[in-house]
Amino acid sequence: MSCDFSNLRLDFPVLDQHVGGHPLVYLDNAATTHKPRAVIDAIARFYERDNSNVHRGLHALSMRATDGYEAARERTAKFINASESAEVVFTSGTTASVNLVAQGWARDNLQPGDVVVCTEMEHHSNMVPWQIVCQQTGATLRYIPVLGENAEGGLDLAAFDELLKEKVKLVAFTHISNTLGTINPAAEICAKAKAAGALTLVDGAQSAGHENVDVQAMDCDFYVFSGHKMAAPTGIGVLYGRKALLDAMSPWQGGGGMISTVAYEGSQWKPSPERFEAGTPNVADAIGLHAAMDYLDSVGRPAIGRHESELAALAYDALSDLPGIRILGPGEGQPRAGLVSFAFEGVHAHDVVTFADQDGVALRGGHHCNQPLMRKLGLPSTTRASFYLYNTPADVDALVASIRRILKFFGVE
Amino acid sequence: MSCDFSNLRLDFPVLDQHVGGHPLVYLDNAATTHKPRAVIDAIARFYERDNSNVHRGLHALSMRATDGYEAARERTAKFINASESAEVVFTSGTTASVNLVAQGWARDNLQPGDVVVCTEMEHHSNMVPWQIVCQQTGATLRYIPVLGENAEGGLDLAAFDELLKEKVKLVAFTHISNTLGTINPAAEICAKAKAAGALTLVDGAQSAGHENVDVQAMDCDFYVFSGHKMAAPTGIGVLYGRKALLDAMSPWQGGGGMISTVAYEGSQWKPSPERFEAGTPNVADAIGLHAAMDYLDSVGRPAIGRHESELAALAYDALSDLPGIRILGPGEGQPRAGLVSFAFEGVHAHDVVTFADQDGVALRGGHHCNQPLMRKLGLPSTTRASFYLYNTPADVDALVASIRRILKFFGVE
Amino acid sequence: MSDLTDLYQAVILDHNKRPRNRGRVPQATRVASGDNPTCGDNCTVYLQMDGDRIGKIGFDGSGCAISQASASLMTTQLAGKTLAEAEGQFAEFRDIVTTGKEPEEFSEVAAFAGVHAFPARIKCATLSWHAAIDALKKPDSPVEE
Amino acid sequence: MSDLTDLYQAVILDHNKRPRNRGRVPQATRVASGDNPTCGDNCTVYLQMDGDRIGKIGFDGSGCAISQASASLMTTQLAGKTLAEAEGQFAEFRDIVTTGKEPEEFSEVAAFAGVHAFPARIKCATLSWHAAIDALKKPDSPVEE
Ligand SMILES: Cc1ncc(COP(=O)(O)O)c(C=O)c1O
Ligand SMILES: Cc1ncc(COP(=O)(O)O)c(C=O)c1O
Repeated sequence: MSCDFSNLRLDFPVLDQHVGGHPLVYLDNAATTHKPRAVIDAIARFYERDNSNVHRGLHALSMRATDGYEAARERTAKFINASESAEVVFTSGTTASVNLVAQGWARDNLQPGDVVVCTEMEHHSNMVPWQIVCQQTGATLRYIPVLGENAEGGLDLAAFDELLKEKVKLVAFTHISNTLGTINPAAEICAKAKAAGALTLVDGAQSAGHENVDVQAMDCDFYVFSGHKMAAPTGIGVLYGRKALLDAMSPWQGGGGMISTVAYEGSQWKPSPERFEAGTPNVADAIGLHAAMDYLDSVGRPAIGRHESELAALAYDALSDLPGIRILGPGEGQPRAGLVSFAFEGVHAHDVVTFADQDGVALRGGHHCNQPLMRKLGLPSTTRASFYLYNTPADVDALVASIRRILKFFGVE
Repeated sequence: MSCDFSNLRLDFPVLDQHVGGHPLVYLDNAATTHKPRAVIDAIARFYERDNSNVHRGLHALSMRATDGYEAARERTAKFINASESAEVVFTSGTTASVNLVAQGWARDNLQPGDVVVCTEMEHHSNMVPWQIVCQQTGATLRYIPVLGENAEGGLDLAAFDELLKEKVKLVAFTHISNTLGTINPAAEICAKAKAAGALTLVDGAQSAGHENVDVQAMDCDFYVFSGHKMAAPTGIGVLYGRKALLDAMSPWQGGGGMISTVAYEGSQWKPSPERFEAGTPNVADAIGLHAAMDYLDSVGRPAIGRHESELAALAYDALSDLPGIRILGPGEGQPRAGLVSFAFEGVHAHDVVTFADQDGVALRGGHHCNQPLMRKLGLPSTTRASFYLYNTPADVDALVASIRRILKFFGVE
Repeated sequence: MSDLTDLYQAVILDHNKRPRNRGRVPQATRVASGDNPTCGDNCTVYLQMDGDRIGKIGFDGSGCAISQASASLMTTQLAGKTLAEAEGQFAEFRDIVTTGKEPEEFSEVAAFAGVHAFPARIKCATLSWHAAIDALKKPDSPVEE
Repeated sequence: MSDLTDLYQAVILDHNKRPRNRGRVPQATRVASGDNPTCGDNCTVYLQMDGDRIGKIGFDGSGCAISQASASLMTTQLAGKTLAEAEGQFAEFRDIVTTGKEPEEFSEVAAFAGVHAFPARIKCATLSWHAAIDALKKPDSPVEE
């Protein structure tokens, strides 16, 4: 391994604290990740040295702020291997990016009879926007089913082939499931969709900061992600889109910065990316995102992904031994991203989370913004442990020890 | 005066630098303001201590992050005297807030024959969203004219009375003009609109951080503003709306956090403010906004407004003496917000800005996101000096000295 | 774990393990549901009235130990009560879970005093009570299966 | 202000004050416009062709001293040129304003070398050249008044 992960914890100031008298063991990374000192400092430095509005200014600070903002765009293009930086639109997050495509592309291009395909394992943020736009346009939303009573079989790609016989205009799916830990075959799904004449949107919220992403190799049309889930600040996200598609789309928001001419009678838009960035952008957090990308790549994303998957496998093995447990997603030895979701007969996830918190272990309990999947699996909720580069095998031990104590308290073990 | 403004500069780290060999004189505050140490630290502190996702978490950090985020909402409600914190929706800025109302309210409620009224002095961000929604719905957009060849007469309220005889559904206008420095009679305009049965949206981008704002006394239906123009971070803004109106509006974005139930077949929404905050919110910058509000109120907003207006009056008087100058907006002795926009025959604004920058004076030159007004006034662009609490009379002297040198260089003076 | 044993008192663990009055009431004439969208908990309360008093009461739904135990205990507290009496008891219960102050007379509901130290869990404790009061306020009408 | 006098050389100030070939060409057969939405500058170039060479050339529009002087100088440079020649001159000009390196043979366009130190102003210097090349690439057709 090129990097000693056991020291990375020191780069993240927030981890240096106690909760409930115990050192913090933060295992809620699929919800949001922590920020290294380098990112926190980059934001502060911007406000201390270069703060200014961008694009429309000719004074020194404004030019520095513009350069910093556009450098962040170029860095992002490189991070996902976009063919040019004009394919990178900054948004406030994954959710905003999906809504932008739903309202800016789908609303103009769908009609009754058309089909949008997403999956049963989508996060609400990549499901509700399609429900809304289908209702607005009369198009139909279909779902690729998940297989297995614990969704261990992943997506039913044979069913997907069937769905593609309809008039599918768009396939929107998650690269990595935040609830199951499933890693979907993104390139294969994109290829099938393309062959059927459909566009593709890949929800990269759980993949962008965890593995090398190459949007050209994946051959998707849109790829969306959030900064805060990859060591960057809250409030910044990305929409990648093919340039020709973006330039043909309607703006989602009107306002300063996105227009080429405005008259009282009507207006004309700039090309992408400006067309989609109305108003003053979130300059400081774009610069924070830049610092996060540099940090992650200094560690190495493939190594990060391997490290997380190793921790998830450790957790999976230890948790499997517990009585009455149901673990969702990929089975033993199957590829799994860095998270494990599980449920016990007789002990509710929220009680687990409250107890674990007293041991200093931060977990998430609930539907993980995937209510329909929970309903299908017959679970009101699960407990989820999700890992990032700063977690260690000792964190897995703390998790398992805490869960054992809880089961004992509730008389299950 | 309750506060010694000459020391406030020390609270803003960015001001402690030289540009072109001169101490920075930052007069581009209408574009964006700088952040005091207290705000920069609040953001860093959040990432160093409490960083977590909000709302759906039961572990210690998540509860702290949720408390911090909701405390920011309550602080904002108090800042503008909203009657409850559920009337405060966090957005990414003024532009997003306006678009949210345009798409969430106007798109559902306008039809052919209906009229939206805005003003000839609107920023593109409070004009283009109405152009778009009027095109979508068949409604008509009308403008309250500005009076005078330098717009010194403000809004033509008699013409407004005439416009109100049509089927006006909404009046959207700026509280303070970012181009002219005009302070519009917001309460009077809201009262007239209300009497005619129209809703009102007040663009508070230039007022929120500069005077006490009381949305109940103003009696508006919506009030929108940006954090970055009032000492707070980029990427955070506010939509205030009356609760009953918000609860009757369609969500603008679908996604996590804004739903009450999701099924594969369709979904139901939470009430406001959650309905309008899909996805992970910009927690850190909301907390930064909170710190900015505390900072501004520790100085006192009425004092800040007076201080800026005094600086603008000083600048107005000194600039008036220069040959061939046209100063836009309120005439001598008239009430004026803290900015002055001006143009010279024979010297273009961009040349002025480039020269002033070499003297360390940061100005803005251009159309200030108000192209149609510029066209009406027959100016391609103006130079704008805009003040904030950390500026001083010495900054005005530096401005005037720099302008004099420029005129000399171009052979005008 | 002193805080936690306060939160998960024996009474609560017991009601969670062996809930009283769980399940729908066959001849129910009033029903109401509540849910907590943040965590996915939900609760339905069924009433069969006896004049203006609750005759039979039952509940259904899923949630954490706090919400399940609270629903179970609620049914034992409200059986036989009028709307006004039920509202009085709910007010007292809400007081206990938000302030932690124990009731003057001994009552099993005192077990919920520990909840106040976990503000995020207060909603869990009051969910079923809200549903019960909602149901009580409705007119009688046959409840569909 | 040494940088600035580099930027605003005498040549530039002179062309800004007394622009050459300002105004539309009465018998123009080709026209093209460009604008810089960021700052609001705009420029329209009119051509009257003489075979494949520019016969008469004029410009219109508004902008800063750099863009006005550049447009004026551009008209003096391109009069009589073919498209290929004009493109060659534009390439050389672009080189000067982006790198600051002076041309080998003396030419008035050398005055624009100072622009490279002000990257935000490069677009101002090239705006009229882009419009001229665009116009040159069009077919002849009567230009409406
Ligand atoms: C009056 C006015 N309205 C709206 C805006 C847009 O604000 P933002 O760019 O923060 O969305 C601005 C500032 O640019 C403004 O001055
Ligand atoms: C797979 C997936 N998609 C979308 C989202 C939404 O991201 P955000 O809340 O940052 O908009 C999340 C995280 O919440 C996620 O895990």
